[in-house]
Amino acid sequence: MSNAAPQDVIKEPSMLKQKEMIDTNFKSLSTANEEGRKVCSTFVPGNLNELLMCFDLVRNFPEINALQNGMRKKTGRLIMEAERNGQSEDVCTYVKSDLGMMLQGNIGPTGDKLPDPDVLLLSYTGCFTFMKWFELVREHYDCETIMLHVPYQADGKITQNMRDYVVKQLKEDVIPTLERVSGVKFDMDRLRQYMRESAKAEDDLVWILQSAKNKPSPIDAFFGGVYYIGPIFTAFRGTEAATEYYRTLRGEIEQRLANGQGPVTPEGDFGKERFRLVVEGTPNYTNFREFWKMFYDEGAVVVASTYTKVGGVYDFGFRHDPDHPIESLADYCLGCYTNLSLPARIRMLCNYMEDYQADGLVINSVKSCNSFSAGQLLMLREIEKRTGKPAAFIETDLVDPRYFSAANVKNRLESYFQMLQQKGAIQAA
Amino acid sequence: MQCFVGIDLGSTTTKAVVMNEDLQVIGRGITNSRSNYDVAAEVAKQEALLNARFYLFRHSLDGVRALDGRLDSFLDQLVRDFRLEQFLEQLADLEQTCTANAAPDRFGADTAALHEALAEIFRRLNREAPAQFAAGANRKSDFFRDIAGSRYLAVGEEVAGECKLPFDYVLNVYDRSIIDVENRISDESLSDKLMRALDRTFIAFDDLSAASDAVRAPVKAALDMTLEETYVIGTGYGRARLPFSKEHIRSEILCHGLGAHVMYPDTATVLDIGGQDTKAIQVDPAGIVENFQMNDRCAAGCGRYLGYIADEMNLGLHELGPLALKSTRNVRINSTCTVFAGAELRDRLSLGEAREDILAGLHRAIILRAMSILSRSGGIRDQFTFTGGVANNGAAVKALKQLIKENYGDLTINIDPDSIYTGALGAATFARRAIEADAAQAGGH
Amino acid sequence: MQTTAGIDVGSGAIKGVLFQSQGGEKPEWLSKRVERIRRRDPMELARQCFDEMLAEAGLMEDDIDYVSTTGEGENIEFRTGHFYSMTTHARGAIYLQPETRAAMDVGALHGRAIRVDERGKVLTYKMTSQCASGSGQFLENIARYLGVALDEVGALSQQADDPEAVSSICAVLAETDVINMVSRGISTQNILKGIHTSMADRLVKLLKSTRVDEGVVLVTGGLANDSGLVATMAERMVAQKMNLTLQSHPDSIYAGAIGAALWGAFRHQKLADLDALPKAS
Amino acid sequence: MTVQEIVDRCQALFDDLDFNAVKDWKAAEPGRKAIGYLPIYVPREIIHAAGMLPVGIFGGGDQLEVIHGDAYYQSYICRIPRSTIELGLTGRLDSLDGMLFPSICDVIRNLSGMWQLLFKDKYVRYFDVPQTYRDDIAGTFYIHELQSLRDDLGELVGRPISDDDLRQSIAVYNDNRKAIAALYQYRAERPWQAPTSELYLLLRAGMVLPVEEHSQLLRDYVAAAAEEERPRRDNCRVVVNGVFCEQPPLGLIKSLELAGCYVVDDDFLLITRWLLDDVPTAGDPLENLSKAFLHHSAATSAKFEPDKADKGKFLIEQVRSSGAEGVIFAAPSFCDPALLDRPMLQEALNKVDIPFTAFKYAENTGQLQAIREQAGTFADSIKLWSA
Ligand SMILES: Nc1ncnc2c1ncn2[C@@H]1O[C@H](COP(=O)(O)OP(=O)(O)O)[C@@H](O)[C@H]1O
Ligand SMILES: Nc1ncnc2c1ncn2[C@@H]1O[C@H](COP(=O)(O)OP(=O)(O)O)[C@@H](O)[C@H]1O
Ligand code: SF4
Ligand code: SF4
Ligand code: SF4
Repeated sequence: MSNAAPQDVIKEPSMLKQKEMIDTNFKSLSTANEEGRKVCSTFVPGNLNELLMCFDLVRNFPEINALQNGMRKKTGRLIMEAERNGQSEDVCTYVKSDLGMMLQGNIGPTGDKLPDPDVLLLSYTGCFTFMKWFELVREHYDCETIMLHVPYQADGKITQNMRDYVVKQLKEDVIPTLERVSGVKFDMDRLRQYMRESAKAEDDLVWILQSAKNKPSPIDAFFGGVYYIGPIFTAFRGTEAATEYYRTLRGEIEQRLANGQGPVTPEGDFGKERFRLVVEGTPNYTNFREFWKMFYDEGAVVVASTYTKVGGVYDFGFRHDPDHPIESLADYCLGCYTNLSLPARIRMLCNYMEDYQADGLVINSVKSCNSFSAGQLLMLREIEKRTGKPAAFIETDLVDPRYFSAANVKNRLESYFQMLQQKGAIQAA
Repeated sequence: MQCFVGIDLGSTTTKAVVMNEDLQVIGRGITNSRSNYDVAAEVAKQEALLNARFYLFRHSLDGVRALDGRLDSFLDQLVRDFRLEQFLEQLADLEQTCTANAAPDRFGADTAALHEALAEIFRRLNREAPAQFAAGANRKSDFFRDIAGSRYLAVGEEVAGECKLPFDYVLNVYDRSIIDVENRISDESLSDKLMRALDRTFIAFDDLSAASDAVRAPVKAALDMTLEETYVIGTGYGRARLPFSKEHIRSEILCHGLGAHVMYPDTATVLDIGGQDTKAIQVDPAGIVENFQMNDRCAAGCGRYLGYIADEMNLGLHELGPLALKSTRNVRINSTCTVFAGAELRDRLSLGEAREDILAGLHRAIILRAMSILSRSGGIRDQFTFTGGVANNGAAVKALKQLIKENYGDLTINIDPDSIYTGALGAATFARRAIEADAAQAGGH
Repeated sequence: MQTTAGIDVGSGAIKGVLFQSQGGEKPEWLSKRVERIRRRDPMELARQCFDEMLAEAGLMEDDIDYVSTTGEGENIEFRTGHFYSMTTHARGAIYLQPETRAAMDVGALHGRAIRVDERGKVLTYKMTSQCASGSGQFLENIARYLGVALDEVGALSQQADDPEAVSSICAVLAETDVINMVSRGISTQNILKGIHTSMADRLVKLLKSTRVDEGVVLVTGGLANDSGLVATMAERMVAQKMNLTLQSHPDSIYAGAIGAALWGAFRHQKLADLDALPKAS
Repeated sequence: MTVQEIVDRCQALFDDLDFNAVKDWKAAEPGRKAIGYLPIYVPREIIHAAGMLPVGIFGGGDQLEVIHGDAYYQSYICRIPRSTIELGLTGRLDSLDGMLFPSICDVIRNLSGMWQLLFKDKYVRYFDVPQTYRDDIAGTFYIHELQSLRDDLGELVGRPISDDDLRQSIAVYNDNRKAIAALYQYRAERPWQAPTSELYLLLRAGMVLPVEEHSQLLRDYVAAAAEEERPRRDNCRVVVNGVFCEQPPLGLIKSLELAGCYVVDDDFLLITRWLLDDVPTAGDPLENLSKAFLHHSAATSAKFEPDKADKGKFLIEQVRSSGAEGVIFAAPSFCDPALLDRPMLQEALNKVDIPFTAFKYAENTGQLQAIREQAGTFADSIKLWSA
């Protein structure tokens, strides 16, 4: 029942390390304005973290603030605040919780004040809403806005024209503007060095996510995955801290594998692995634990997810490349998950279903995100058709608590798991 | 005898099915869902068990020559008389509760007048009751809440007018009382009530009074037979709140799929439109669910919508379909928001459209939504089975058949008059299977 | 001096008033009526309401200079002119409380926040959307389900000690939510307060988006009679540090009709000045 | 032709969800091809230059029963993609040989992929346009995209599209833009003579008729309208903004007028007025199209505004030049671009004291009461309080 004593969450060293990294970053954000360090706000998909570090810019990620606020159950109020100030009920709630936070004094999720940005780097990857988001933020701060337009991979490939366009923007617009804003001269070698670090962490990340191919899987690649991607999708890609974090995490998972253990859940070890699932779509952050519990209570483990690819798709070979730094940044931006065409997304999911020996697919469709959601029902059909495996469709939101109906979600999941079980029983017989 | 019971606690109605060992349905019961889920489940089950008794009566009276070949009409009369007895009992309870609730702290100086008005209202209600349960009578519904409610309001308005008492008072007293009344389970035994009903029946069939003993004995015997509730399974919207352990609960999707399969073994696609949800289910040849889709978090276009419309038009639910079937013109209706249904209706009426045409448009709108959900679940395959309360509605069925033909061609469409019990039937089947599985396991070891 | 009638055809009730005024200034009441529609024909009811008012004031139809309708009354054939609801509620609110800077009209199906200036001019407004969650109709259904008379709702809600939030945004699903609450033994007081809270949140949000920032907010429409809702809205406004005073008025339900009658007089005066009077009826 | 005859013709084209006009055009000459496009902007000049008929697909309106389309979309996504899919799945778009999905928002973007999957034998292209505006960066990219569309279409018709073909098509569209500008001018001056419901139907006719014929029809209308004296109402004058993608039902457009508002400028079917000036016919045609796009095109929510100070400028200029008294923001429900842009535009209007009102609609909105009420209140307040 809901009033059961909260359980002590078991913390592994990697978790503690990550928590420390996040806290430090929020702290450094909170003092940036006073200490005269320049701040850049930017988005996760297609972020240019290594490049920003070259200009000593402190990186602030509005999406991360929104999701952290969501996990701390603060977004309901923030969203209402934005709506009271004229935002529509219909639009992306990431935007609204960010605007709501700004309206309420820009106090970040950890309670630390967030700084006023000196520059908005609008890398417009995989979503049109980003564009409006920073236009709205710009209304509040009189600061420079850099638009990096990343074309869409409509035909499932990166053409030379697209790459040239992005590279040119980087060289002739983004870098010169950042030099001007930060007062720091661009140094290509510094960039190369950061990118070398990135590639190391990326190798480990891929190993970690692919460990789910084992039976039982030692990780949950969605609910757990959300934590694993934290550092590399944000302010830490390219830092030694990130490299170290992924090394530690990999060690822990190697140990779990050796012990034949399943994933760690907030309530301790996972029980028997009954269903292996692939998840498409984003998490729900306001009821993250509750949602996860609906899975692990039934023995359902997520073995692969697309959400862990929004900040970069690394498992098909792409790495940040110190030998072609600007070009590889362009390819990175162009290659993020939501910049892929629908057919490409479907192919990717079908591969996951097969490679990770999944029993089914769960799509969590969120109201906020048209970039993810528009077309998911066709994806569902196609994937069912191609793999012969049943799929479930759930509707929630990223950070709007009004759109999480526990009873509704549970009803669907319960029916879905009972159905998988019945099917499994028949197949076994 | 061993009985397997399935209970489907829906958002508007609660259904129960009783099955014997041979997977034969021997009883069905239905009641309106209400705030006390246990009561709803209990009442539905009692009703199903009662229905099972009638099934037994039929068997035991089959050979009784004294009935002169009029067994069917005799039993029908008995059912009506029994319903009347039940109704009168609850009406008496309602009167008592209303009178108690018409207290001076709320109604002050008007209390005495209100008491008089109540007495008059119930006098009239009691007087008209037998006619409502006469053969061929047209009742608004079969649930006490609905019958008593609609008649109380009508009679109440008259009486309030005559007594120059605000109608709101009369209404309020009823509103305060009905929850309590419907959440009380009668403590009178079934057989006492049945015996009284039997007396009534013999009055109607006075020429058979000589046969009285020949009839009473087998009825008594059937009444005395124990119906053992061997295994009970609950399902439906409210299943999680049933006082059952986890093994005794099944998802409503699985139950609807299996129920439809049991009724029509060749079913491939099932559509269920209930009070606040619409489900499209694909099942395999063994009755196992392969895929399903439900409406999202908006209850537009579900059964309750029809309820609002019926209320708005001051009609019974079962009168809507027939009226809509009289339509001669197409009216396109796009919004199926349940709450705005009334406004939409008024809007259209004020534009001069005919009631039946609007109604037909509304039914088509509901079915259009269902068609989308079906399409989302993978489309309609042969055979198609339509279940849930709305399957009782002829206009909805007509619209559905038309749309299926337009979009999928000629398919076999199954609609059972008892389709509202599909979920409960599935649950009862699961109950029967659970015992089999237990037995198989026991045997295997 | 004009004698004018205002008739507000709502989705829940018909409201009518008769006034005597000078071009809408210095108005004097002649009569007022409110009639719940309860499935009757609103157009007939409007006529009946008009006739009864005339009888009460001892006037003939010809004595009325201008009959204005508002709400859904565009189709009433005996009207002289029609004004839209927010125009009339704004004017009505200023009549009832001259300090009003925003009217919050809460009726059977819609909520509207209307920012006005001291002359009754609408500055900005915001309405609830197509989805009927949290409307008066919904509250009425719940109250009936709980066996509570409408005029008791307010007092009960104010006795709540542990309000239970309604989670569904859909009015239909919320009804089921409420049944669930009853089944869990939540008290009527706490349920009502929970509903009031979710309604108040929506309404305050509307209000805030009109950017009214000081002065009196007058609740108009049928739910102005619901002291529980008004109190809850006031609480929410305090919680959000809004520098506004929320008030209700015993005649709030007539605000639309009053505004219609006064604008009618204003219009009549203007037309008379222009010598372009249309014939009444 | 009389006004009524012209309007009836347009209404019939509008009501025809089977696109018979396109079928007839194709049947008139064997081998003709037609290409559909969604809102808001594609360079129709290139399609025209290939000898194809460009066909604007603007959803299904309120007369289409959407059954299969709904199966592909959650309730919190706007209506236009689902009715478009419905049109496709029910065979109503079979006369089209290809579809262009312009870069407008994530919904249409993803729809391009869905189309690839659902209609495998058709030419499908997502048409990306730059969101940055430097000729040497964005221009280069855009000219490449134009060129690749030109190559694709050339391949589809089996002959390359020459520069001269393109120049000639640019001229034809320049002429069409002129005719439309004249119509808008006429309406702004005498809105009771050219009601917006009629203007709208005329524009919609341009989505299925050959452009030359359409230009003539527009001119005929203006000429015919000037012949008739129509009753003038005591209405206020407004600009409608936000209707650039999913279309409001015709009843809604009529309701605005009934509720007391004359629309004097708008952003309906923006493609017809996207390029603001004549595109030069001399020189490199693709470069000319690119320059027109980058430097002389309409502002809309689907475009990035590089300079904060320019936000809302375009709209304010529309109000000023049409002599409007206010702005009505009408946006499709769940339309992120329009709804996110709205507060910024409103802020800009506030600064210059232009009154506005706002509401949402869907292409199949049946209940217009609430909309009439909002527009009516807006009109009331302008009328009662105007000096
Ligand atoms: N006799 C009838 N005629 C027409 N419609 C009916 C009838 N009985 C029930 N219904 C419809 O069925 C709905 C209830 O269906 P049901 O399957 O029992 O729903 P649930 O399982 O959600 O309670 C009602 O809302 C009503 O619209
Ligand atoms: N005392 C009261 N307490 C709560 N609600 C009330 C009370 N009196 C009237 N109402 C509500 O007011 C509504 C009617 O308000 P009104 O402004 O007339 O609406 P409309 O103009 O839409 O008809 C009814 O739905 C009713 O629920
Ligand atoms: S729409 Fe999706 S990708 Fe875009 S900002 Fe919102 S959540 Fe992020
Ligand atoms: S109130 Fe109407 S539109 Fe809103 S969620 Fe409920 S049924 Fe749907
Ligand atoms: S209506 Fe808006 S959200 Fe929908 S497709 Fe068009 S631009 Fe995109």
